Amino acid sequence: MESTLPILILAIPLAMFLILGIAGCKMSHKLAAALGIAGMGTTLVLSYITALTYFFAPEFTGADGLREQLTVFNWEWLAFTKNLVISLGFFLDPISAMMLIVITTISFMVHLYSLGYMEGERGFQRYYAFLSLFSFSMLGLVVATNIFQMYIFWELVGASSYLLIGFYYRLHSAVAASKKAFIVTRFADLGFLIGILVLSYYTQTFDFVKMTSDPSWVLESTGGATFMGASVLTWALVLIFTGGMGKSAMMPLHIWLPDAMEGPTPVSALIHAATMVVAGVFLVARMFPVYMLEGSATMIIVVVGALTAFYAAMVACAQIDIKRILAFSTISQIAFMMVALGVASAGHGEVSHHGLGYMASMFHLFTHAMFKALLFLGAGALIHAVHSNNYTAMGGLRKYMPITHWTFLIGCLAIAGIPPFSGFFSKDEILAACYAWSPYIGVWMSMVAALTAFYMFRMYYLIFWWNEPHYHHAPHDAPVSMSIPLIFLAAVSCVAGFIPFGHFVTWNRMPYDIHIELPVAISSVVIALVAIAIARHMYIKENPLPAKMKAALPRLWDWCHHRFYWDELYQFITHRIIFNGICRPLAWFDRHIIDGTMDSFATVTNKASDAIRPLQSGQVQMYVWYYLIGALLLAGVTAVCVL
Amino acid sequence: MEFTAIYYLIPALIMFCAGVYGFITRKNMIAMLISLELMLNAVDINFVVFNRFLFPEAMEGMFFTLFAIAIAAAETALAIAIIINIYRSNKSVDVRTLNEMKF
Amino acid sequence: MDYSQFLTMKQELGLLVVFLLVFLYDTFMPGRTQKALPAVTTVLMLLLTVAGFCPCVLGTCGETVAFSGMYETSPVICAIKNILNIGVVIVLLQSIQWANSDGMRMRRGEFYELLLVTLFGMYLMISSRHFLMFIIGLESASLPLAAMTALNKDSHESHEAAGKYILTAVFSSAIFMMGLSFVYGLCGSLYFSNIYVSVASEMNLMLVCAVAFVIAGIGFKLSLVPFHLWTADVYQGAPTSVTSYLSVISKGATAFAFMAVLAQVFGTVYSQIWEWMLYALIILTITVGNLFAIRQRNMKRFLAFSSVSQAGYIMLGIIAYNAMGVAAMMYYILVYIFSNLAAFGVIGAIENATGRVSMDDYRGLHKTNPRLSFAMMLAMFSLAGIPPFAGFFSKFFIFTGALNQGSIAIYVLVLIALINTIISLYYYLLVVKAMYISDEDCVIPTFRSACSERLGLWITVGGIIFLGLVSCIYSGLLNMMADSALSIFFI
Amino acid sequence: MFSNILIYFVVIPLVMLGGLALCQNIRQIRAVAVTGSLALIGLSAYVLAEYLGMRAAGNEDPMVFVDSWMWFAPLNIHLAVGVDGISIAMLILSSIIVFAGSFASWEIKDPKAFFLWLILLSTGVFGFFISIDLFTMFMFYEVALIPMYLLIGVWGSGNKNYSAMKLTLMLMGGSAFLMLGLIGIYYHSAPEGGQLTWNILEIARNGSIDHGWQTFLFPMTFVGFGVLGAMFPFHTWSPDGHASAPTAVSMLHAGVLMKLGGYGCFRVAIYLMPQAAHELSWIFLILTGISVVYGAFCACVKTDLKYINAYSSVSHCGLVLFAILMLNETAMTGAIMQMLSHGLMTALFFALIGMIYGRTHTREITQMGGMMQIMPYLSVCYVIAGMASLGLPGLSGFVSEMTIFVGSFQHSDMFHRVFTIAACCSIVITAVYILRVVGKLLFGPVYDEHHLSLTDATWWERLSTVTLIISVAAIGCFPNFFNHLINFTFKPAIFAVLGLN
Repeated sequence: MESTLPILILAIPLAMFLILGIAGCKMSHKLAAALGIAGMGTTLVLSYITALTYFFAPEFTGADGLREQLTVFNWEWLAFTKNLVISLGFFLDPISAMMLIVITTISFMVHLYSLGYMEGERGFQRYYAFLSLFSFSMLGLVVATNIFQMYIFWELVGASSYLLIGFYYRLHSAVAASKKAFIVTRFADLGFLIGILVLSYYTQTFDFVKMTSDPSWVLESTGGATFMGASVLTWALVLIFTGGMGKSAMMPLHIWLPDAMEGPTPVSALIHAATMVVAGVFLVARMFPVYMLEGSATMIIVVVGALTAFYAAMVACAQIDIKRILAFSTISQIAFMMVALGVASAGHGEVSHHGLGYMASMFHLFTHAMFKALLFLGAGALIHAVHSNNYTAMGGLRKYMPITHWTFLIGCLAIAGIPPFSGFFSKDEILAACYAWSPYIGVWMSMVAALTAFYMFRMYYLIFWWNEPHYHHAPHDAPVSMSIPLIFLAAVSCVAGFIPFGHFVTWNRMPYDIHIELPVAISSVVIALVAIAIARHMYIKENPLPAKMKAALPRLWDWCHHRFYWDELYQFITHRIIFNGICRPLAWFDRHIIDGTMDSFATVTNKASDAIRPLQSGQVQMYVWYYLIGALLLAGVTAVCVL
Repeated sequence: MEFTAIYYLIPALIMFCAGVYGFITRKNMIAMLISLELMLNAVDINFVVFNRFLFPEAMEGMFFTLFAIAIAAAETALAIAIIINIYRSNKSVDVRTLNEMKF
Repeated sequence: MDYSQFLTMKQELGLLVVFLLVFLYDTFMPGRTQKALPAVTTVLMLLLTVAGFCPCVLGTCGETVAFSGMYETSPVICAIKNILNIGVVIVLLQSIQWANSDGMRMRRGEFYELLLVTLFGMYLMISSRHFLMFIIGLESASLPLAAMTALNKDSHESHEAAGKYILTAVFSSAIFMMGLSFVYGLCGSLYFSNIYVSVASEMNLMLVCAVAFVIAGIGFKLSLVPFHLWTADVYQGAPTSVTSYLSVISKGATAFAFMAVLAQVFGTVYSQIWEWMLYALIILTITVGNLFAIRQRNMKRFLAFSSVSQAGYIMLGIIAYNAMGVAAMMYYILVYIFSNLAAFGVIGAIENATGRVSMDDYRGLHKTNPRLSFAMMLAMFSLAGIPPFAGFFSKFFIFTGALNQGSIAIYVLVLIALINTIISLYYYLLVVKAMYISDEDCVIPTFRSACSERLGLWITVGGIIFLGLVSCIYSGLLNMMADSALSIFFI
Repeated sequence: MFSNILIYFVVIPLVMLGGLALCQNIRQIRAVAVTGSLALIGLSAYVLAEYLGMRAAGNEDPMVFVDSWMWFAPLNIHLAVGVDGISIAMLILSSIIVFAGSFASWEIKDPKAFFLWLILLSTGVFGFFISIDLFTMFMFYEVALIPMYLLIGVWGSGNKNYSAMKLTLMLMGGSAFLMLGLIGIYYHSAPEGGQLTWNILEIARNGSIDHGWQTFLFPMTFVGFGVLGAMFPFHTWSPDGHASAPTAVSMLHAGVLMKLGGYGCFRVAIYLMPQAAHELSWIFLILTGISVVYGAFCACVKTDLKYINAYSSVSHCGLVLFAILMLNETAMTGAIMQMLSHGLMTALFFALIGMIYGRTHTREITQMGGMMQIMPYLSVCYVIAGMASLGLPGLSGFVSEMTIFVGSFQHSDMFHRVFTIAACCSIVITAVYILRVVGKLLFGPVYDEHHLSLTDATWWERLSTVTLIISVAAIGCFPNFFNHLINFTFKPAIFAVLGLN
């Protein structure tokens, strides 16, 4: 493939970032936005061309339907050793092509949406600069040819996420949230880095193609080495997964994501719903053939994913802030994807289902990106209208904001898994894969799906129905620039499910026909409908039922509302243990013991100087006395030693 | 009874030690000077005795003694002069008054 | 007796001529011309120094022995005498202003005459190859200094210093002579060469005592700890010019003589006896000198202790007991002369102008007298061994020379010495700090120091800067040492 | 003598010293400083180009531009110069920082004396990097150390007397060990007999120093240089010293002078005594590993900007020594890159801290806040510096740290790899303290109303910071260039001896 387009896909956002970052403050808002949107638009077009060419041009598909993996270009960037080389390249395979579409689409929508949402904000140009930076980093991440390139862009998305979360830097909460996000993901990245180190130590390569095309070779190259009872490959994969846990907000590293909602809402839509947070899923998918080798690593993925999915769904039921609800829903949905990846591996279930989970996961990633972005942007419109994040300040908004209402509803239906909306198809595949792997996990995930439907509709009803509070100004729909993305994404959410996804994206790059597994599909739809009905019953208009339930299970409510006190736990660990327990004592130790020792050399010298002061008493006879003693000692000691 | 070198050397040593003792204990500077003279004379005796008893073929010890006596005289003269100076300013020849500069 | 032997003592004779001329000038010239005496002396001394560098006039081309081996001269000995001459010229230059002050009117001549006599004594000490000659040199280098110390008649401190000095000096020379008598008793001769031959077979308590007493006697003049206790008091009490003379010239000459005695007399018992004595003395000297120097506020006293510790470093050149070490020692002495005289030059200039000698008085000096403080700073850096100043090179070479010996013990010794350089750096920096960093309300006002003082400072500062960078000095000394007859004594 | 290009690295500063001595007013002083530092940048660029040309032409010598002039003949001391990729990298670093430092001290009081000392310091630095003779190397090393005393003592702030004295004495303490080590090396430089030499290349060529002596001399030299490299537990001069030093001095000191330590550790301790390095590396690995993590932890609780940065330097410089001790090509390359990177970014940090301090007159982060609103330019630069420090890709910190980690992890010994992982942890802690500062200092509401009237950066401050930022970004974006530049040095000699790599 021609490398011009791929280069431009990365270069344009970077250029936009540099232009807007350096010269932005001299520009008008309009010019900056126009530049940003134009840049992103171009990237969008180029990405679509690239991705669609990849998917549909016959030369990239073999005779047996096998899609090729293309390394469009691969420039040596930093050669550690002869084998270990970081290259910056452009790798095209089904998932990266799909991600190109997802990222550019959502990013473009957000660029457009922000025009209205961020209008008149201070630092408007900066905002667009950061968005461009993020788009660049995210695109670089998905097209990485080697694991270290991925790590590089992994860090860059982290940094741009940091900058965007902290966009309202005057607010303490935003600053704290951005810091938290960065540090938590940084901690996870440490695992990622060590994982890379371990893996590369044994395989002597960073290259994805080399690792994934013949995974058994990876296994051989470790030579069966073990560390603390587990094989080094398990260690490496689990550590790499840790990185994914951080970015994708898996328990216990999820705590940053809800706080990240302090950023502007479009940013939440882009980064914290659609693209960056699925990087972890993408990472595991990228390394999937290697993960398939290691049952224990995938087992960990499944367990973490399943627990996180359930946990996040529980918590989402008891939140007040609509963005938080969406954030927890995101966590839960990403956990779905993780679980799907975990259950896709060999060793369990029927052979025909191998790789189903992989496809399902990617499918869900795709659809989720669309409808979750839609929901976030919708929430943004709501917040824009009522100037509050809490549903308590909302209610009955369906009359005032029809476009928002309908698009939001579509989003909710999609996530709840109601056909024919896109979420149904992808979630169904995931559940099918889960059931195939193990019925227990299938049931568990179905339960989570039910909870999903419940909390989404709880939110929906509380916002758009329930009781109408007194509005100072009648809320109204958002301006056109904000509505267009909503409508577009809603439309996508309606139809995306019918894409024959299995033809494009599968783990072995061979086409795969999706067929709805009726028992799973029907049961999950029924469950979802029941959950929606319950939600409707409880929240369609003001009634004492929610309060009663809350009173009936106060403990549960408290725990859910306080997110099972994870933040407090972290607060305790970081502040009490690390900060007060390690840093402070260390600093004290440094000042008083280490430095004290150094100072004590001086003190001791001074003391010694004081102590020998009487030697110089000023009395001649004492001088002579010391003289004599000195001479005699000199003679005496030498005589004893020598003779 | 034959007088060997040791019979002269031991008194000389005693003289020397007495000089040292006197120098360290006497507070009067003149007395200290006398003690010093004792020490120097002990040295002279040593030289002479060594020369006379052990190496009688040359006169090095004798000559050294002569020069040493001269040097001792010079030293004493100078010391007396300085002590007088000190007496002028301190009105005392007590060595303990020489303690202005210390530490 | 062949009187032409006297001609081998060219430098001594030259010095004698200078002395006589100065004496005659002082005695017979009318009162109004007396003020020129310091300048005349300086010029005469300068001529002598220059002549010393011209082999055709004074210098000896080879190694000559006179008076049946009591006196010896060689290029190395000429070199050390020349080094001393240079130092004396600078001292004289710096003393002109002081010697011409009112208080000194009556005693001007005495100062110069006594000074020249002591220098003569030092010459003898360096050249002697017989203990009689040596003791004559030692005493004539030491006794007039007591008189010079007492020169400041109005100052009580001056008397006290002189008293302490004369008493301890005589005591020390008594001990020294006691040691000599032991040596004589053992070897039957006072010729260095004879003792050298027979001393190794006489290993007994008496010999150990003898060596210890000789070391103590000479160590007294070098102010090695614990024989150093007079140093600080005398330096403080004596007039500044005398102190500077005492601290560099006397010390330099004695150090060389000490080396000669240890090598040429006791060379055969190096590793048995005096190597270990010197280890102990060096460690004590450097450490104790440094520890005392830390707390001094009086600049002269401060430099006294600094010179005590410097003496320890000088000893490092001897303990190595090789040509490289001795050459480094001579080089060290040369550099030390320049560095210390720069410091004393500044102290003297300030004392002459304002009468203040405390370190606290120096606070903020760089604002009012930037050049003086710059010279002082260079002197301190050089003494502390900071490159690119000469002190660094001399320290480095003396350590290199010492380590040439190669045993682990010497490495440990040098390490101790090196650690002590940190302490010394501390107190040298205290002076720099006082001048450059501390602020003070009653700063010494700006004054213009005398022409002669400035000239002296320029010379010393030039020396501090160039002595190290110009490599031929050390190289020349080392080559000379390697070629000399002395080198046969070394391992 | 003057036909060798390298000697001009010393000549130019000396000419500058002369020029400064003649200057009458501040404009002339600035002109001299800027012209001189530009000349130095030009010179280092020229040397770099020449060097690359020579390498491209197939020159395989360990050093180029080698020249040597006899100085003290009896001791075989030469003024010997020569450079390889590492020295050139260091020369470029130094000239850039001297340039930036000149601008950062644009309005210093008593500029003449200040620049005199500063240039004297840089003379020492440049001389050190071009020397391949142990004696001249050591001489220039000490020349670079002593001006610090006055620069901090006179132009510093806070508890400057104490800090200046402490810094000087501790560094000189290090050089005391060093001197012993160097002389020891000299005396064992010709194991098979023949002329003793101070020349590094010759010593390396003469074959290995006697093994027993190596085990004695290696710790001496390594600790000697390690003190300047802020190795635990000899790092305590660094926080106090930096906190009291004026801006340009902090820049030069943290940026260049601390690199002398790492450079010396490699060039002397490791290069000449590889066997001992191999055997004793574990002791120093523990110490430097502690430095890395410990410095970072300490930085987390400090509230004075300079203290934070000083401890961060302890951590980063610890990483340099850590990587050098890994004794493999990649890690050592990383170490040198870390030196470059840390030099530039810490200089940037100190420049910014100085500029902020110059305006607010406080360095306590608890006394400041919301600087982003008041001085956006400086704040953005601070964020960039912070990002470089915590290892954001695209800036220099990332490439150097990654090279170190990857290289260190290639070590075949489990102990080394576990320690590498421990050192990796520092990247998280670094993020913690950097973001803590950024959050408190730059973001949030304005803490002190009086700060609202403060102005943003002046043009010279901008020039100073932009130079550094561009350099940081250049390394971060094109690491392979520097990698190759440095890498070449590690190819031939040293590893062959060990049979490593």
